[in-house]
Amino acid sequence: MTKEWSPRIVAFFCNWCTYTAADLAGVSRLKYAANVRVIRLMCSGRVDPQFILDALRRGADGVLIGGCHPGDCHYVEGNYKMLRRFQLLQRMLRDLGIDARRVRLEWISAAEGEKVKSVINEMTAQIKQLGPLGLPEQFAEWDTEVSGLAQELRQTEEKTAEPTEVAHA
Amino acid sequence: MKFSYFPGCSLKGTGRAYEESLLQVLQVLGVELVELEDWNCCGATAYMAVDEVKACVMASRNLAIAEKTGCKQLLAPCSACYLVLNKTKHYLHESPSVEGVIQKALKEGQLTYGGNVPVRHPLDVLVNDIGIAEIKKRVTRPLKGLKVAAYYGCQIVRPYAAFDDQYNPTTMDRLLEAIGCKLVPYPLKTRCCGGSLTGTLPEPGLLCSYILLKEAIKRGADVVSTVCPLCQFNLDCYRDKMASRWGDETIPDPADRNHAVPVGPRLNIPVVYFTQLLGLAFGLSEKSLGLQRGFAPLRLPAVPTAAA
Amino acid sequence: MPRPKVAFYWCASCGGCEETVVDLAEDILGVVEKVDIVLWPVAMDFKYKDVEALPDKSIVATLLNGAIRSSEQEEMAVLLRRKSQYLIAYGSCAHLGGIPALANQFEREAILKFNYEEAPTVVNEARTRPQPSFEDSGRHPHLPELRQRVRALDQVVDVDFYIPGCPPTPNLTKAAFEALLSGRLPPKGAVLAPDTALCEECERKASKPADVAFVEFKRSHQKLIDPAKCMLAQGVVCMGPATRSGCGAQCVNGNMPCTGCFGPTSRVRDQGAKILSSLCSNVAAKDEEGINKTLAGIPDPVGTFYRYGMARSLLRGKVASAK
Amino acid sequence: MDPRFADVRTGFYICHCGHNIASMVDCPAVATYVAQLPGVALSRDYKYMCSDPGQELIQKDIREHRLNRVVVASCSPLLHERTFRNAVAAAGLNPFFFHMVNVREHDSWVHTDRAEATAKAKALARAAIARVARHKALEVKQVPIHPDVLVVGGGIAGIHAALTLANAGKKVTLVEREPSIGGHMAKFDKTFPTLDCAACILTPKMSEVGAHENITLWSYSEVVKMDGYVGNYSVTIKRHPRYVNEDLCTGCQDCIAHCVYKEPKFADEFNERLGKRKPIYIPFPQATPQVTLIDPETCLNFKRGVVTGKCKQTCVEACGEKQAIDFTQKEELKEIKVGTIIVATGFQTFDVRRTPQYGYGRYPNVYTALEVERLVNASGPTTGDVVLRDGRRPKAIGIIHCVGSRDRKTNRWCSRVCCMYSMKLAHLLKEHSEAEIYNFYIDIRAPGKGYEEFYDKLLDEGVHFIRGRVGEVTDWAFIPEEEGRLIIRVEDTLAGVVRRVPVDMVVLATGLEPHGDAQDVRRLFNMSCGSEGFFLERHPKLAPVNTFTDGLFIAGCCQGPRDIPDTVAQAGAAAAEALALIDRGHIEQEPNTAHVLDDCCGCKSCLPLCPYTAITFDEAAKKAVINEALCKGCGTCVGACPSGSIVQNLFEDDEVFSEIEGVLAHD
Repeated sequence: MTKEWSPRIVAFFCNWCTYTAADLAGVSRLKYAANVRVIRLMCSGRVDPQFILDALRRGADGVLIGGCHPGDCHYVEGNYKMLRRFQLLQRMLRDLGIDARRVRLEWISAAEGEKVKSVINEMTAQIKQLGPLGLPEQFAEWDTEVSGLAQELRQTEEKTAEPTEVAHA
Repeated sequence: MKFSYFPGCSLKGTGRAYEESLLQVLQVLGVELVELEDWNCCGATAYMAVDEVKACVMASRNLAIAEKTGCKQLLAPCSACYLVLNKTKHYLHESPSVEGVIQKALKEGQLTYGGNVPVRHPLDVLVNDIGIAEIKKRVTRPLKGLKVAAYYGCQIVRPYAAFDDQYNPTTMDRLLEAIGCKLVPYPLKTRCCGGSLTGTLPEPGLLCSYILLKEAIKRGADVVSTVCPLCQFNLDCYRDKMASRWGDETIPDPADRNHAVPVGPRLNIPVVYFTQLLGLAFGLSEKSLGLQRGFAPLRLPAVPTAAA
Repeated sequence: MPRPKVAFYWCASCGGCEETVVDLAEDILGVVEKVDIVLWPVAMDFKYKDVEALPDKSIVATLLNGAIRSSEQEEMAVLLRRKSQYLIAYGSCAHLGGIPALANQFEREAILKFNYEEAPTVVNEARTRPQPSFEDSGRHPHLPELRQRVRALDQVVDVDFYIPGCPPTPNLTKAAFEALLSGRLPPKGAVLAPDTALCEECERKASKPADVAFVEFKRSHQKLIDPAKCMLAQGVVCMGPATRSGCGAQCVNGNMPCTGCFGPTSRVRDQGAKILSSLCSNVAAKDEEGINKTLAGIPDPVGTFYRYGMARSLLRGKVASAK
Repeated sequence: MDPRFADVRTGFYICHCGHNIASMVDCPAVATYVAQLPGVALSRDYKYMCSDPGQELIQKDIREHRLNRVVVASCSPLLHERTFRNAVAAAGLNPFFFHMVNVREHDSWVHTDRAEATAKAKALARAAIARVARHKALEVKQVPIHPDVLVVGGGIAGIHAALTLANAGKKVTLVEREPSIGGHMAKFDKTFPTLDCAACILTPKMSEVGAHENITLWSYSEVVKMDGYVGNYSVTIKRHPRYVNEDLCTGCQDCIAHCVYKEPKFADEFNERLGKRKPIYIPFPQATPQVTLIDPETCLNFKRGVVTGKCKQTCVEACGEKQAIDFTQKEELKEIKVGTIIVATGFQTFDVRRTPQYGYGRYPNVYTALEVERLVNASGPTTGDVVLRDGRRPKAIGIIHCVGSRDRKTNRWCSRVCCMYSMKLAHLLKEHSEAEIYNFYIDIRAPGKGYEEFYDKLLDEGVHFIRGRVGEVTDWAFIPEEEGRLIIRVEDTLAGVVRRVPVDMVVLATGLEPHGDAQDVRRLFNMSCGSEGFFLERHPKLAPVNTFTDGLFIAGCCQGPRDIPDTVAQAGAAAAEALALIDRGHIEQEPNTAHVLDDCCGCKSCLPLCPYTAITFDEAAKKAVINEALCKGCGTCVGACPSGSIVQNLFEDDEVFSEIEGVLAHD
């Protein structure tokens, strides 16, 4: 781990607008930061808040959700469902200590390759500024207090261990 | 309504009539102006041509003083001041290097500028803040029958067209219509008046001014209405020179387009500030509006009698 | 044939779970008849060394309730794990962290500081805090240490089964004993309760309309709750749809909304995220302002959605946003 | 070993795509990295995976190495997912045991650091390897296709598409907003570069549409609603009242002759308001359908759209026993079922009021090109005489190119047709008026069959070409000779001088832009628009008439400016695409639908979320049920189910969680 830290951002892009826009950014050879890993879903309405929490606890420094503009959802209103979840999720994440800027919801239409680029670049820069979230490391640090005891006990156990047969009741 | 007021050099000199009429008109409309204390040159023309950044430094000192007064907005009636102050704001916003120089210079004078002073033009304030309807209410002497060529000049629409159309501004037209004037079609609204060329390279400079006057005359205007002290000066003060150069040229007679008439005798068309016309319509005296300062006297059409 | 050995133990808990065992009423006699209780601190006197002296795996089943908050609780959990064939997390606290895990919203230091120094009822000018070890007349007693985090049992030791609830119902407890004694056990890791959500057994289910669109949320004290109508249909936040059934919808029958003590179904990793998703998706407004106006009726999403599940939620509590 | 990967044998392939991927991503390194991941039986890099040998390689490996999962890292799945699924299926593996990783559009093409791009490719590959292990065998469902087609827009594109389909025996409903079909082309005089008479080539096609037994023509009608999905669309069409019964009117036009207005008095829309019409009228002589209509705004029998009965109704008298005139007609809503839809709604010309410097509206002798089309037309308001609005005949005419095209201040795109139609108008104006013609252009764009030759011809005819974007059209005179004329001020960029060119008539060659309501139409049909507002094709090269909605095709200028030959070609292509779908008889539905598990508690949270009402409540079982035929697979209900009891195929929770774990696992 000598490499300099660089943010890891998990993105959930809807198939019809934002994923396509990211394809367009590619076809247009726009250049942007390599920190975002896109997971394709059919609609931003599929984005389960569990996905966002899971990404964060597995080490994402930020999560980006991309959907069609309001009124433009391929599935009529899936993006509104996400917008509503996002409003409360942002508040809840703040209460749980996560900076709101780490989780972002963006409407990017299939034509907005440029916006994919600017959003990703902006978000990467923003998270660089915020620094690593590092939840796996944080959890591991918390758990040193329990693993320590378990290890200690295991050692005493090994010393005194003798096979015991116990009949099943 | 209250504004900081940046008069600039012209309104205290050649453009005195503009200040005289503007202050009175705004007073009638209940707008309070507080003249900026210890203002300095806006940085226009000569400075701008030599060193843009230094010109901006000059302008920004005025902005900084205005910001300090706490008055929300700054009124800059002179087109050149209006442009330079706004240009400085743009540069401050767009170029960190210019901003660096400016802030450093301001610091020397124990000043700072946070970028929070909107610089407004009287036309903008009259039409968008006060409103045509309100102005109509103050008219006591409608200028019925007065045919006007509304001439805006270049600086309030180029390069920034903040409150009007860049190619075809209409704010002054609407104001003058509201006080009863008839606007002649005048597509030269934003054409160059010759600027400071009249002083340095008279031939092309004067030609610019001449075309403006000639076209206004040709279209039957009784008066040219301006917003800019330099335009007013150029159009008003070089009539003799224009007449000696092009006075023999003929133009179609506005009264009968099939006849051609020499332009010379008609070159005495008055050139006034739009605020002077507003003041007249508000019933203010010609003298208090500085109308006597023009070289060509403005003759208003006869006041329509009650019977008419 | 010796009767199978059974142990009950409590960690960070309120004692309610112990009550449930007693709540088995006459059935408890049937249980007591069939088992040999080797440890039950709340009811009988046992010493640590007695447990330590037991051969490993000699206890058939230990029902441990309460979250793991201190080093002592952790040590007991490890010990009982070693001595038991089956370790059963009993009740919400052992299962998910429970109410004590709400403390995971705060740093340990902040909790100690408040409780020993700042709380309005505390007089402690010397700012004395409990010390893990100290000297007293030449002896060196040790006190349990408060851990940084509150943990569910399975975040400390391996757990075989879970009996959910705050507290678990007598029915579930009885069924668990029957399964244990008969040897007909589900696969390891199972939660010994149905895997459908609470609405399944809620009597008000039929009164929920098919097109609920939330315009406002109310907390139970802010509203006179119609005793015949679905809580959500009345705008009262009810965790039922995101919570395992098995309790018989007792709270709803008592005209209070479900607060989620049975935890999520096996198909859900984060109970709070799921109820949030479901409630928010059904908000009527489409503009941010309108949405937030409606959602303002849920002033404390963390406390509402993770009342029992904080320790086992995906984020486990409040985290530090950046180092 | 992780039990999730027991019995999983994944084959991984990373494509070089020539240099497209390999130049920025170290493909062999990715392959080597993936080889050691759990469940991976085999890992390769290969030059072109989508080529036949590439696909055969996968198939051979499936057989020889008993692969039961395949991951290909190459381009966007939107491009080649189907290709590889088919390849996998051909080797006997269920095609949904396949997953695709996008390392081209999302990686090699957008990054500049090879190490970073390679690391990203590894992360994305790892996610796919983790995900594909969770994949399940799925069945593709076949849905029958309704054979009828809806064509929206009756310009040349819609007409051609409708006729192509109708001639192939398909039932077509053609919906046109205006009272007659024909679109812009009907207004043109001649067409470039052949100078065919536009009416002569269009009119027969219009009549054919009117008479075709397979075409139902609904003019003066608009689509207001579209529901359903490919193969089974249900469309609601609003029919405006003409106040003339289409079935009873014979097109004799006696009613027009007998209108109480003896002379035409009202601005005639078809003639760009240069001519006049009566309140009862037919838009133009060849209008299809040949049915008159009444404009309630100007008809004396109406006031504010309400029948007053105050007119003598001489028209009704003239119509006699045909009784075609019906003042009681009301707006009607019709619903039709179709399987495929072709949208050919065309364009609007640039609104010249956005370039006030060119004086349109200020100087009467400034015209738009479309006005000039009518002016030079023998059936136009002046019967082809070039007479100006002030009654004069022009001696010099200036044609300003690129008005509302190639301009940062208005529209940035090239409208493709203006150079050619400007030269056509130059030729026609010269022919009709013998005036001197000046073209002011930025570049002459004449890329088409016979186009450059047409330009040469114009040069030979003595038409003037001045290169420069016109600054202003004005009427102020510099010299007495300019008095009374329009002056075009322009920088001649070839001569390097600023010119003032006095003319008597100015023609503004307006560009093409999306209809003002294109955004509404787009929403109506669930399409996308490019940034300029034209409808977006599925792929600019490989699927130019397809949209992102299956069964919905676009043709003509609604997709972007183009000339008539290209429009007709595109309309034919759209018709062919529709035919291909219809003749297959069914479509295969992506199996990414959702279903409810038995564990559903019946909380009804999901019911209001489905925009397609695919979720219903089973009152007997007290659980939600999803009708998979109606489900379109968005997964919104899945994301919102509070007990995790709805599952979306291909996007199951565990599949997505695996993907999240994969993209974040450390190298």
